[in-house]
Amino acid sequence: MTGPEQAAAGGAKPARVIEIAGLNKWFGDFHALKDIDLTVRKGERIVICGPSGSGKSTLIRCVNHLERHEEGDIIVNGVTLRGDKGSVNAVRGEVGMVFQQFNLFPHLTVLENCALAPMFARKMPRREAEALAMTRLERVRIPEQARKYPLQLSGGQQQRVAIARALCLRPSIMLFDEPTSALDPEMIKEVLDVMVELAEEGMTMLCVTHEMGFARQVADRVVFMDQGEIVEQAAPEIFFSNPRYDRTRAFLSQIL
Amino acid sequence: MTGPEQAAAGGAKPARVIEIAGLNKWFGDFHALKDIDLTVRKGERIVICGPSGSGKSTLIRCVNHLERHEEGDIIVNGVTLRGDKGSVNAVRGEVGMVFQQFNLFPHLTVLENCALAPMFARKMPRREAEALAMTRLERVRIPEQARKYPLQLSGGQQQRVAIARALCLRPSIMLFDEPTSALDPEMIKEVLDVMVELAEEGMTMLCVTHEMGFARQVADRVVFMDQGEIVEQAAPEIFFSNPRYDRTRAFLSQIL
Amino acid sequence: QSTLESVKERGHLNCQVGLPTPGFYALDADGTWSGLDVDVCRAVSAAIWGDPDKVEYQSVTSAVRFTSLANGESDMLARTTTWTAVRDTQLGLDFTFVNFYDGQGFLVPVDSGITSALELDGATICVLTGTTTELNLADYFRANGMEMTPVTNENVNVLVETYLGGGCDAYTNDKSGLAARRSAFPDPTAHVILPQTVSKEPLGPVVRQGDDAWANIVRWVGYGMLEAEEFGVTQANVEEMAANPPGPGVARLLGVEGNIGEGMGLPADFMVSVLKAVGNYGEAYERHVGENTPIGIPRAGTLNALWTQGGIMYPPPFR
Amino acid sequence: MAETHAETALIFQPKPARPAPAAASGPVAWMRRNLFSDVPNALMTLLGGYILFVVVGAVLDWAVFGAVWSAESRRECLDAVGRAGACWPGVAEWLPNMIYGLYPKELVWRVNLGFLTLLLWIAPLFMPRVVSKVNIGVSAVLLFPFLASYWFHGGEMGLLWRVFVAAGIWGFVWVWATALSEQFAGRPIGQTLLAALGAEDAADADQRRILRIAAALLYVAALALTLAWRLEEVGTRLWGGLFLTLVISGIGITFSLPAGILLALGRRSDMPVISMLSTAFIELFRSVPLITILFMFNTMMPLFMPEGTDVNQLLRAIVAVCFFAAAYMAEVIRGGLQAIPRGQYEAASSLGLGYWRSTQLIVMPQALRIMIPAIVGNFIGLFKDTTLVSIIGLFDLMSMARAVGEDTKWLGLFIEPFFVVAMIYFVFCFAMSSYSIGLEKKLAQGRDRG
Amino acid sequence: MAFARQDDDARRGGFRPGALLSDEKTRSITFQALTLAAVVALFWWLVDNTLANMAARSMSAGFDFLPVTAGFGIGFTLIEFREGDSYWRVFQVGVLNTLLVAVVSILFATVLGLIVGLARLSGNWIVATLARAYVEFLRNTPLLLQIIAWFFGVFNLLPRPRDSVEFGAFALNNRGFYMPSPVPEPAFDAVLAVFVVALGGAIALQVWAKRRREATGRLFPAVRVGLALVVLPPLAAHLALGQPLGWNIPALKGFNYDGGVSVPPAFCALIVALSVYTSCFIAEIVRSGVQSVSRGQREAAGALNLPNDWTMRLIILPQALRVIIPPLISQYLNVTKNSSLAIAIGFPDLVSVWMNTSLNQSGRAIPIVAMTMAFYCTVSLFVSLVMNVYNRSVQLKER
Ligand SMILES: Nc1ncnc2c1ncn2[C@@H]1O[C@H](COP(=O)(O)OP(=O)(O)OP(=O)(O)O)[C@@H](O)[C@H]1O
Ligand SMILES: Nc1ncnc2c1ncn2[C@@H]1O[C@H](COP(=O)(O)OP(=O)(O)OP(=O)(O)O)[C@@H](O)[C@H]1O
Ligand SMILES: [Mg+2]
Ligand SMILES: [Mg+2]
Repeated sequence: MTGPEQAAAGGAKPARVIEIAGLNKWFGDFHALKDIDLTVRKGERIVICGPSGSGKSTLIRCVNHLERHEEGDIIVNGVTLRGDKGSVNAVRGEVGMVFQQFNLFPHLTVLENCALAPMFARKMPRREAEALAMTRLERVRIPEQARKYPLQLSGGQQQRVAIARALCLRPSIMLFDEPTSALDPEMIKEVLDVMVELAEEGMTMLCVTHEMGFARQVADRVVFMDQGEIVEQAAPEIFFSNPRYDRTRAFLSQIL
Repeated sequence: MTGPEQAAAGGAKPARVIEIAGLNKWFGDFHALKDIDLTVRKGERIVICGPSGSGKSTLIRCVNHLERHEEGDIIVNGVTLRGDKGSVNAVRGEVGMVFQQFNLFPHLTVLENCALAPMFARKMPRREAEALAMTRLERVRIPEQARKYPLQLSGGQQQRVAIARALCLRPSIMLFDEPTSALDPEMIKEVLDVMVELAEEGMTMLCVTHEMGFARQVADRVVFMDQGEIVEQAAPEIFFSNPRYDRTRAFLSQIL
Repeated sequence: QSTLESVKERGHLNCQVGLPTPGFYALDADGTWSGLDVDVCRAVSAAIWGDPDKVEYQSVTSAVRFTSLANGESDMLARTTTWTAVRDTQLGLDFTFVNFYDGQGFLVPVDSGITSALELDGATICVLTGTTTELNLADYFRANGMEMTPVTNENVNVLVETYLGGGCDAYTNDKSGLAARRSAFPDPTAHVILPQTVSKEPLGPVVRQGDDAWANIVRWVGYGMLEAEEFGVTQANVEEMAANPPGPGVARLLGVEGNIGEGMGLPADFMVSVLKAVGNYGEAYERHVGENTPIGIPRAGTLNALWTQGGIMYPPPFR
Repeated sequence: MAETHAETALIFQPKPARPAPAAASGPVAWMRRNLFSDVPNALMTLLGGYILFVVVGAVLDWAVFGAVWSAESRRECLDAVGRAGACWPGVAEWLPNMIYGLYPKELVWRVNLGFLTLLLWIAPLFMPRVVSKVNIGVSAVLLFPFLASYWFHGGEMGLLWRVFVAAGIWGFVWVWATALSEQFAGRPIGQTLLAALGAEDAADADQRRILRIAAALLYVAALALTLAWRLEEVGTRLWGGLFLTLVISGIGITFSLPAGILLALGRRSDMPVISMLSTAFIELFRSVPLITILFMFNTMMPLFMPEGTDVNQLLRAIVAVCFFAAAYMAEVIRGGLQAIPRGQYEAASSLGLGYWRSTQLIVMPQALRIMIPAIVGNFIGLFKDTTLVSIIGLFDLMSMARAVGEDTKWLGLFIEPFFVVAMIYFVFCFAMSSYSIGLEKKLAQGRDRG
Repeated sequence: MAFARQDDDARRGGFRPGALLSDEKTRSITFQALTLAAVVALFWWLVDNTLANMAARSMSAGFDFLPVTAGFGIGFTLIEFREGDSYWRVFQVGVLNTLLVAVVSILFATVLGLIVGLARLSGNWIVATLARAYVEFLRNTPLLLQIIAWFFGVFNLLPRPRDSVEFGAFALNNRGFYMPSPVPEPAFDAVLAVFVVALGGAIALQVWAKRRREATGRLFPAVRVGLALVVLPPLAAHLALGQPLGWNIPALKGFNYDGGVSVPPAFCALIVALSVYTSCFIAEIVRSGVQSVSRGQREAAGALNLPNDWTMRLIILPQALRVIIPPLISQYLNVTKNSSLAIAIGFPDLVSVWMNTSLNQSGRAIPIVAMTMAFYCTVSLFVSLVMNVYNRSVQLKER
């Protein structure tokens, strides 16, 4: 199997920010993740794809402990996730997450949505938190919507707010779980644009997505999963033109 | 403006099955459709595209009177839509419609979904209606699912059932309102395939979609709408390679 | 249409009683009604048809008893209803006769040391709601310049249970009810009925106002039972008496002489049927509330005794 | 899409699933997780256990260990244990009355037969291969009451009543014929019948004619049966106990569904007059307590009717309960209607179905299905609320329990009967609510695939 | 085509404007008119019958009985009531008693329901099971039975006045619950003043703490300090001024306790029964409300590393409340209606003193029933009004 080392760019290798080894996860009796090994280096952009139900979401949700794993190790920025408050908080402070369904807080304004975590998780004064939130909103190009409520925005705008909100914790890693699949086609691009920019600024990203254009454009590595396993991972050029496994080929032929 | 006449294939022109003239529609104070003129000839395949909120859905929903229009004429197969029971029923008998959200009836089996309209709108005996429904289900290639309930099917299968259901009324015109945008990427193709076949069989189709591949492949004419108006309409070769208006170009650049 | 006609047409008498109450309208596990008031219903039925069982008993809460009579649902009301001026004149009702003279009293525990109702100042008192008892209680305390807190309920059992549990210092009700209840206490001797009678409670059957003929029937059936007692006519000897009446009084009463019954639209010998069915008043009394029943209210020397025996039961003459 | 793959593909072999690690199974682990996960939890567990022990213990002491099981009168009970233990013989003696009221003992079989018929009527609903369940259910609601009403009441039958009773008999025969045909022959009764007549290959129209004639013949036979039928009359005054409670709530429930549907549709109607009238009715009956409605109907309905009309007291109570229940049901159903997505209406009309057709075929089935738990909840509420008819003097379960304590023999015995009544209500209501919870779960599953 | 357009214009002019739907519309108007006529006719018929019947039975329907002396006593009143007072006064007493029962039960039921609802969500199996048993048992038996059960099972078994359970100045016996009532002396005003100032200070403290948190991000235990501020200084002042507040302490006198304020056992039983019964329904509402906040919201808060207590306060509660409040209010209405069952244990609520006793004593069925229903309708209309305002204020701002 193509190791992550091969996929990463050459030269002095950047530090490993996520290390997943021997990860196993069950939902009741259902074996959802099977012996997952994955290493992500600083600044790497990884796209995870695979058929529905293959465990993509579960995998990245394990990374910030939204799901508890039963076996194996997850080490994020040197902190081993153990399920105790200390390690979980430490990891969550480093990892921002964007969901498919946005999950904005509908009863708070856009600005409050963004300033919430800095104020209450980071104990930042309100003024500072709001200033920070505004810079992040500018970064996703919707500062003018700051006073509106989420449900007053279009889907694309909502997802950009969600990205801004995640960025407000100043994370070093961003996780995206199908950020564009609840969006109208027109809005996909505006969200992808923001993500591309983020990638270009050097953010470490782990992104579950079906947008193969995006994968080709920014991914350092594409990870293909099926039935709770990583089937193969490779740089996008190789992955798209010359996948090794029949399963991957079948998947690609359907989706492209 | 490129008239519909130019877009239609040459030779003796087939009959006009839909004629829309001077159509205006308001939602309260909001002017949703502005002076729409559109003629569709028998066997024509028309794709309508445009940004969100431009009135595409409203337009095709006017055609089978799901929305009542305030001004202008809609003539379908020679019947003028007036809002009275007679003309509405006559038109709805000629026009099948497929929705973005499928709108299958979850409490009925697939077969019952399809046989419903023939039995109750056409007063067909149950046996005949079910036989008809089976032929339509075969046409969309899921006869084996006839006894299942819609929610037991995948999205793509559901949408194909919806198409079969609409076909059971033996309509001469089919309307599609973004039939693939609620689907997972994997399933889009199976639905488009069915639609392509339908087109090849010579069904008159009016289709709102963002699938430009589909438009290129089957459309006789692409209609581009913005802010409640038809901005331009042209054969796909011309539309995609050489749109006239900057608005169209902007749109195409975003979506392709 | 007169009430008598519609009753005959219907084929049975709609007679209203209260919720089951021992002695006056008791219901047993077999579903039969019995009691002093029930006997009035039976007597009227017997007077009309010669059959005491053509009665449909309507057991109605006291809250709706008068409306239920006034709106024509029942033909008569034979339940312990106190005859008062307001009821007689303002509710569209007519009282016919008194079949039981009662009076309100108090029941207290012996160990409370209370011996007179006048010692009850400041007490908490259990009282049935929706009846004249409630008004009498208020009147009595007002008249004697005393205070009290009423604990009300429309369910006697609830009140009794409250009283037994000490939820009130005294339980007030018509004395007939007090005696009956006390008999069912775990220890009846631990409770005593105070000597005072704080109200007049003439109880008797009621009919709708405006049909005097019907009122007469009910009234004279009742008086007939009293008259029969006075003459010594009983359930056992009525046939014999009718065959050879010992005197003109009995003869008139039993319809052998005169046409009193026909004048009321009844058979001439209606009293024979009545007496065969329920006996005279004294027999009915002893059967349902007399000393040999669990209720155990002695009659001799009380208001309910015949006038000839020191009571005030004084039927107008049958002539 | 047209890219060529350089090498032949490897075959992907998914790893077999492993069972979850057994760290957390077995009773000890379960207790540790659910009862003693930390100190406050352990304390709560102990406290909860203690409460359970004390309450259950006290009830058992009174109702079982300290109780008197045989006695002739309450006096004997009191002499034996005082008031520390229950006195059951009185309740036992009155139990038939608590169930059937004053219904003549020798005719009680008619009540039993009535309820047995109901059970038989709905039994096919539990047969796996029967498909006409909806029709059977509807017939139970619409036809059974006629049959039952005659069974219970008896007496002289008017022509109209005869017609309906015959319909009831007809329905019962149809239900079982359908059930048997579908369960064992696997096809609708019509086809079985045609097969038996050898008319399977006749033209459609002929087949329909044959079926219609068969149905008519059956009806005529049923009607003929009613001619010979005369049961002794049992006036409603004699109805009582659990039987009466079931009759009142049963009728209330049955009536409330269709009436509630109409009111809910009325309230949502585009026609202002209809919607205003429906709203006024619903709001009026929802805002006052049932007991005042009962009072009102009990005392005032005879005044509302023309002089001389005799409205049975039970009927008045039933009308009051029906109005009340319909108003509540209307709101429940309105909730269900609102939950149906607009797309369903649109799909139905784009298929050419009209307002009543789509209401009947598309909207109502779904709305009712979503609201089944709420509807059952409503039923439970109604069933409990019928206790209030005791306050206007109907001899329902509650009043019968009260009558025990007024029996000269058992004077004052009233906690025990109430206890039994509470248990009866609990069993009925709990059964219904468990059923609805089960149904809710099943419905929730139905929403997913598989 | 241009020609066709003109033609169309002309046609449109001819049909102006609602004419297109003429047949649908006229049909609906006819139908409505017919319905209205039928309803009016029905009403007219009913009223006519009623008047005729009442005349025939010489019953009177007027309200002229209201000033007449009612002549019975009422065991528990909020306003002064003597045996000689009028029916109108009885009505007022009944209304106030009903409202009192409703308000007090609502308070208790809400607290209890909240606790039980959260207990049902508890991770402790026995707690969750007990809570479930509590809910299932109580909501599946008729309230009427429960009221009686509470009255006899508990309040009637309490000791007699002479053996009352006394805790300090409070006393509990089977005549009721007795509490001391305060009798302030003049110097007490000073204590009150201190209390008011302290209260102001505490509020200011909350504001200051919030400002500081927003300015610096640091937290301050404002609630605890504020409580101390409210309690301690007034207490000190009270002691310093020589305790200038007397208490009218209930004491056994004659048959009963006298002095202080008291509530009768019927009231206690009614309150407890209503609260407990309603709390089951509230518990279920609370449970489903909390569960209705989508898991995504919790996960988003978790991913943002919000501490649990703040997640509850800032994210879950505000959204759960939106779901909880409407059914909660309708439960409150139910409490008001259910308080009419007070009749079963003789607590003098509106239905008991008005529709039962007064109706029976005066025989005026129609005005009495009408007034009772009018009262309940008023309450319900008022509550729905408040409800609508609330719903509008919490509605999520959407596109
Ligand atoms: N909370 C849960 N309980 C039980 N099973 C779960 C749960 N969450 C996920 N699963 C199961 O685990 C498997 C993997 O789920 P996951 O959501 O990770 O898939 P995915 O690859 O993200 O799919 P999709 O593309 O549909 O989002 C699926 O079979 C799913 O049914
Ligand atoms: N029922 C309605 N009431 C009020 N406004 C409406 C209604 N339906 C649609 N609109 C408005 O009319 C405009 C056109 O809507 P329409 O649904 O036709 O757009 P569309 O082109 O189909 O958009 P999309 O691609 O998002 O489906 C939008 O601005 C929309 O907000
Ligand atoms: Mg996923
Ligand atoms: Mg649309």
